[in-house]
Amino acid sequence: MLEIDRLEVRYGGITALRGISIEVKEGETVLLVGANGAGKSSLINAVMGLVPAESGTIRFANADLSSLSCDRRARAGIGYAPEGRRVFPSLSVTDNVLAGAFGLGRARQSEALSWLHESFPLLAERGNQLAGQLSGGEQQIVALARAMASFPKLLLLDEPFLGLAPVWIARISEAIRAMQRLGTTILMTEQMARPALKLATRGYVIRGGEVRRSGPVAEIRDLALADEYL
Amino acid sequence: MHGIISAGIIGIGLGAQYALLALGFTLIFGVLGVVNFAHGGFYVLGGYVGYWAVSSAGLPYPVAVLAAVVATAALGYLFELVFVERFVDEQLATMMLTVGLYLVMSTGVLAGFGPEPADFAFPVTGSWHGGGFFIPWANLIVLGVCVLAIAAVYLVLYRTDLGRALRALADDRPVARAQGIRPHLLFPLAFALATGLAGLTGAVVTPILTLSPHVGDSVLATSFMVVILGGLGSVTGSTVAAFVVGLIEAYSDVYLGGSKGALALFLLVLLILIAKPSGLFGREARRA
Amino acid sequence: MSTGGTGAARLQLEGVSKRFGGLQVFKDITFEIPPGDLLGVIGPNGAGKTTLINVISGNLPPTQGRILLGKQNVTGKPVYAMSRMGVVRSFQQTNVFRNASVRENLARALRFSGAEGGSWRGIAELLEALGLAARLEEPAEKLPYGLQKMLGLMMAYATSPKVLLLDEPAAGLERRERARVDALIDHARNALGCAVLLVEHDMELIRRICPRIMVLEAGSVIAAGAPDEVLSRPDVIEAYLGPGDSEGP
Amino acid sequence: MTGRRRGRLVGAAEITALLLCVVAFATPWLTHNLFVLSVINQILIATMAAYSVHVMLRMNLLSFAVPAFMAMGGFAGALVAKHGGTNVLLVGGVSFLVPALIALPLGILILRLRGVYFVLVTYIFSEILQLLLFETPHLTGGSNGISGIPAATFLAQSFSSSAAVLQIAAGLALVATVVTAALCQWCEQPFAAIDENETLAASLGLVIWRFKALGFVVAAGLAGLAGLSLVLMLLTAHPSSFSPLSSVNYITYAIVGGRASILGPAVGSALLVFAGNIFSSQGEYSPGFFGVLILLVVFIARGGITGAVHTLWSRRRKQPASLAASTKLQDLA
Amino acid sequence: NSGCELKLGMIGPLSGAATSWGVALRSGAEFGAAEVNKTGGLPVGAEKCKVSVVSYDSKYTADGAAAGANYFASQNVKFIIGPVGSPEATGIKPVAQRNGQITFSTAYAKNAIEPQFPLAFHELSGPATWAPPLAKAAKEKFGFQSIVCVAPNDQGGTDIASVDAEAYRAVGIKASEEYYQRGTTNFAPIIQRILNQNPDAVDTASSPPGDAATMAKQLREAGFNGVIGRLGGPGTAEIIRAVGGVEKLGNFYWLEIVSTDDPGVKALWEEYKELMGQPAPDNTLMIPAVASSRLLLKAISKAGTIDDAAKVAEALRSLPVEDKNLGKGEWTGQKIYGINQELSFPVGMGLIINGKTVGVQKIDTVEAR
Ligand SMILES: Nc1ncnc2c1ncn2[C@@H]1O[C@H](COP(=O)(O)OP(=O)(O)OP(=O)(O)O)[C@@H](O)[C@H]1O
Ligand SMILES: Nc1ncnc2c1ncn2[C@@H]1O[C@H](COP(=O)(O)OP(=O)(O)OP(=O)(O)O)[C@@H](O)[C@H]1O
Ligand SMILES: [Mg+2]
Ligand SMILES: [Mg+2]
Repeated sequence: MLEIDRLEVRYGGITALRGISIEVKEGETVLLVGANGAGKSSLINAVMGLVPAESGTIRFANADLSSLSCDRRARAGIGYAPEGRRVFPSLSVTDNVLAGAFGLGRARQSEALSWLHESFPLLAERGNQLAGQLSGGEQQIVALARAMASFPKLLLLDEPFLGLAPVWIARISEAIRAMQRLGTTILMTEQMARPALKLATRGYVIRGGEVRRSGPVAEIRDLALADEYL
Repeated sequence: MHGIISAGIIGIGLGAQYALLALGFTLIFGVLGVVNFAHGGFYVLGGYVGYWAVSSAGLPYPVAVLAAVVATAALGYLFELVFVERFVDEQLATMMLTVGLYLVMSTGVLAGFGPEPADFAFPVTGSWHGGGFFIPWANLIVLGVCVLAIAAVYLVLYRTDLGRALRALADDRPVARAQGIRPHLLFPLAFALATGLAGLTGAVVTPILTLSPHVGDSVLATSFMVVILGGLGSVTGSTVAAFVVGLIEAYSDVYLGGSKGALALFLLVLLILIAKPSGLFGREARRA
Repeated sequence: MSTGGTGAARLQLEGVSKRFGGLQVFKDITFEIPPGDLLGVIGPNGAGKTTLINVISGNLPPTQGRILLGKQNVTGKPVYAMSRMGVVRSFQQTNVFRNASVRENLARALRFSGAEGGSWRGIAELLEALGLAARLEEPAEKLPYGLQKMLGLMMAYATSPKVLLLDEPAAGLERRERARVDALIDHARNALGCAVLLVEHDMELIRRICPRIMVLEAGSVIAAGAPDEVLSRPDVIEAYLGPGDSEGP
Repeated sequence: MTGRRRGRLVGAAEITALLLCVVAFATPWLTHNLFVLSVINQILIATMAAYSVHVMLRMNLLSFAVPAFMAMGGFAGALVAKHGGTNVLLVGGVSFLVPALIALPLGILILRLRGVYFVLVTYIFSEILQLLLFETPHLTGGSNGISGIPAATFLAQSFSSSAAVLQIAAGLALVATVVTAALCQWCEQPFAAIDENETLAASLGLVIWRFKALGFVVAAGLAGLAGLSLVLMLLTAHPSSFSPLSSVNYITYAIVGGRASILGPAVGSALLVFAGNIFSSQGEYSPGFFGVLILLVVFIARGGITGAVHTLWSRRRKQPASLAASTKLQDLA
Repeated sequence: NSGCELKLGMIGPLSGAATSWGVALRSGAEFGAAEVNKTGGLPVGAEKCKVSVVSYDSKYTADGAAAGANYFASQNVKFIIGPVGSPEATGIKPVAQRNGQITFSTAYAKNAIEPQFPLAFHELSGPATWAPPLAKAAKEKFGFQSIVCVAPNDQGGTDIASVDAEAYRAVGIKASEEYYQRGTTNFAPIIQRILNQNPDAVDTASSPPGDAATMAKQLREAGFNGVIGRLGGPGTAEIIRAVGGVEKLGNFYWLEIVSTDDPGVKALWEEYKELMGQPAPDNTLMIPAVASSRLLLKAISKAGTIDDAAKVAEALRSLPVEDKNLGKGEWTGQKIYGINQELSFPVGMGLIINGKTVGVQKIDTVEAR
């Protein structure tokens, strides 16, 4: 579904990704772990098209993404929950979610909305509040719901558990599982490795912009929970 | 008593006119964050296109209004695409661009139509008289257009994907793009919508008042005042503020005279903003 | 290193409530933190923790109740006044001067607070420990998330506070860096004699460093006491920890 | 004041700005061309007014109140010259202080407003002041203004020729440059912090309103000096010289020049005032030419003229810049 | 000898709301210059000078006009037609005096010319000259007892409306003044305020043509049947159009700065078209500009210098006032301004009575001088 080949990303003088290669098969959930500054967000943003690739290729559903702009990629079926929430602060909660389902048509939109309301009752309760007024964790839910609202083929989640209470982590995990059951392919990063590992099928350990280890969750679990990968 | 009611009727008439004026301005300003100094220019251009269509092309007035909307919208679309788009996040730069555009536009109109007021008359004349009061028919028509346009803009902005997408783009462009929203398509469109509204206002209002190349100057100030007083980006807010300003203006002008009335109006607006620093309907979206 | 402790003060809340229009965020909160002490505050998302910090720091006025610093009533004072009296907060989302270098960020913290105790000397050691010393000249926006977070904490620290209000300082930090947060809090308590209020969702961190915690749920305190005791209460598990043991990173 | 970079020399921009005032002062010895003198005089006035905008822009506040403060300074100066004394120092002092003193209480009221709300309030303030001029004929001469103002004097010398008027303007501009540079230098960090993140600055203990008020007061004083020079140039204080919409001009000068450096106002004023004068002899198409010029400059020079030059410059000299940065490490601890 | 070139300057608003006045003035000056050039140039001493017109946009501001004077000084232009408005006149007087330049302003300001500025001339007579006879004539024609004079609240309004009102009072009419903020677009509230005073007549004084037209229209819409007057500016055509025709206008009188129905004046439009190859601008302000250009050129010729403004001014004062199209006039102003430098020709009063155009009558202003 997603093949990243020798991808390099630079910010001015800093090289964030040094020829990284990663593959995500259809229906898989792949977890990226690594220290702060390892380059996880850079990778996700490069797939989304928000930062340009210096070299290397990104293929999605057998098509080369490099010539596609960010919005084209989104419309090709990639959903995205950015690091640090970034909800649309002056839009209401409902409008935030519907913005995620932009251009799907009314029927699909209301379908998505009612599905998300079921998973996250908060969205229904606070539908008319401005998203910028929500608490940090509540915003995180909105950002996730927004990413899921278009029922994307590939879902990019950058630290979805950031700032969530344990009980909410469980709820979000449930929603992610529901996405998995729909056959969604997921690429995620997370510092809270333990709950994330429960969701993932495979994982990559990233360090200094390169892949250190990769394999099924069972194989990298210990590594991810230990300190060595730093 | 009679005087108070008459002044109220006048205030509502002014309010409708201001609301219509402010609408396009809110759209560009509240949604794209661009302070459009050329707003008055599009108003004047709308008036002149309408005038040209009626007097030179011989079109019926409603068609002329339509032509004005189309022409101003097209110009707005082009301008945003060519100039504003590159600077859309820099409020100061876009402001300067629109200042430049305004100067060019008003010179163009002056060169094309000359400095004298144009002979552009509203097709409907006369007033409705009743109970000792009167309302010019033209004002009633403007009120109708105003209500329709506000309803349309409100629906577009708050009930459609397009409106949502525009507001999302204004909040956070990269993330909005990552939802599949196309800024290069939508921003010019929004700009066109807004300038088209200014053109509509011009085509409808200038025949009631006057049409000359410089009637746009004061339009800008009024729209600006109404939009901010209402609270940034709030269509409801700017509509309410338009009628508030219209009524204050009517009463203060009638009871204090034109010059002192203007002073009273400005002082009141100043006081309102000091008491309510984010406008009548402003909502503080971001927090610590 | 400065001796700090001299200006230490106790933070006390008496029946503090906050409401936004129809929404009662929290009600009748009462607690105190003596100098050098640490109170952990946990609670589900939207419980009102950040709002509590906003109210104490002066970002928002309380609807009811009193806030005391030492013997002084500081209720409703503006943010800068609170900060100058030593009540300083960190932000849940990274909040630094993005266009300024790390050095300028810290220099601003030192200068704006006008604190006599604050000096480069006082923070140099900690800068090293937090991994910021090597990147002083970089613009803050180019730092990775973790370091931005550290910088934000460091700026609060650099004002030589008497009361430090930390809003999820460890969120988004990778495991090893969380230990640095521990170090910063220890430093604040021991070197400055700070009273610290810590909001955090990382139960490991809470267990590790908090002598006592308070659980906020739907705007009221449902439990308070030592972490082990509180975190094993069924109502806390129900409201906050959830059924599965998903806690910890 | 720990941690602030001490002992830093005044930058190249500040020196250049001062030099420009000196050159302006010397022009009467270089040329007798009245047009040149007149344009330079106008540029000096515009520069002072644009400084006023610049100071507020440093805090991310766009002020439309410049004409209002210019009017206060101009009328106060005119009244003093007519009824008090014509000494330049006296008249200049009054025209700086009167607007500055009025700005203080006003600032406390309106500086809570941010962004466009501030813009609107300052614009409205300009409108109010204009109307007040009309409504107070006994003090300000109403719509006719005050004419017959005696020429300014200094040490028994009277400045009435165009050359002398220009030199007074240059002297006032020099003072304005020094004041602006000193303020921007002294408040660089607070202003930058307010510009970028007010919430954070406040929570670090910065008394925001104090700096905003300081900036506003100084900006008002600077505008007052500009107003005075305008009045001295025309020997008339006339309401039409301070029309609310003229604030757009001063803002344009400041922004087109570039807001990053104190040279911005001077460069923007020089280019646009000069161009405006040239265009004015082109008849009714002059605003059009002016508009095209603004469009072009904004389109080509991102960040204003000085900003664009700076970008070009630092692109060429990347190496030395980063070297300079690393030498500053030593003032740590 | 083709070496001699004389540049006439024109300063006035060429942008902004008052553009049409500046354009009219410029056209007048250009016509005056063209006339002389057709005869082979202006004889100055032994030479024949080719006359050209250069213009400067003063933007209707004091500093714009001052800058223009300086610009012309640097171009060695000593003779200026204009400026137009009061702020411009205020701004240009001291500067032009300093630069040694003659100006011919049209401003209606109370101090448009002053004894301490001997180089400043006035192109046409001001309100203090024509308001008294016109007020008297209007009272005789329409017999109204009370009037409200409306104008903008700046100098361009107050300096005229207050004089008009005074003139009405002098003939026993109850007159009050109303000032509106310049830039007002909708006059409904002002009209309401005026109607609350229940006057017999309304004088739109020097309000800009567009404003006056809107006011006239809104007055009639509001059911006002009284007389509408306009002692101040041009713009009759706009008013008639806005109201929807002469019939709807009813009773209306206005000042024409020259007696436009005079055959001589009428001929000027034809001459202009013939000489310039295009129709003259639709603004009567051009006529005094033509007259003053002619007179100025004559004075330059008589003084025999194209550099010494003081000498030309001297010649100007001594010349008899006699214009090809306007007929006999005279230098006036001593009584009103304290200096006899106002170029006066008879003015006209236009009349529409009971919805019928009566035409423009010649009014002699001699009493006021
Ligand atoms: N906009 C930027 N400009 C310059 N450098 C950047 C920028 N964004 C990221 N970097 C650098 O790129 C590197 C990788 O950053 P990235 O954000 O991808 O890491 P990450 O693995 O997501 O870290 P975290 O866990 O903290 O989110 C870091 O060294 C960082 O400093
Ligand atoms: N300005 C506001 N207007 C209206 N409601 C608000 C405002 N600010 C916060 N709230 C509401 O108050 C509640 C408490 O928010 P707060 O940010 O304090 O929660 P929190 O405990 O910090 O949560 P989290 O752990 O998710 O950060 C939330 O439901 C939020 O939506
Ligand atoms: Mg990241
Ligand atoms: Mg929070």
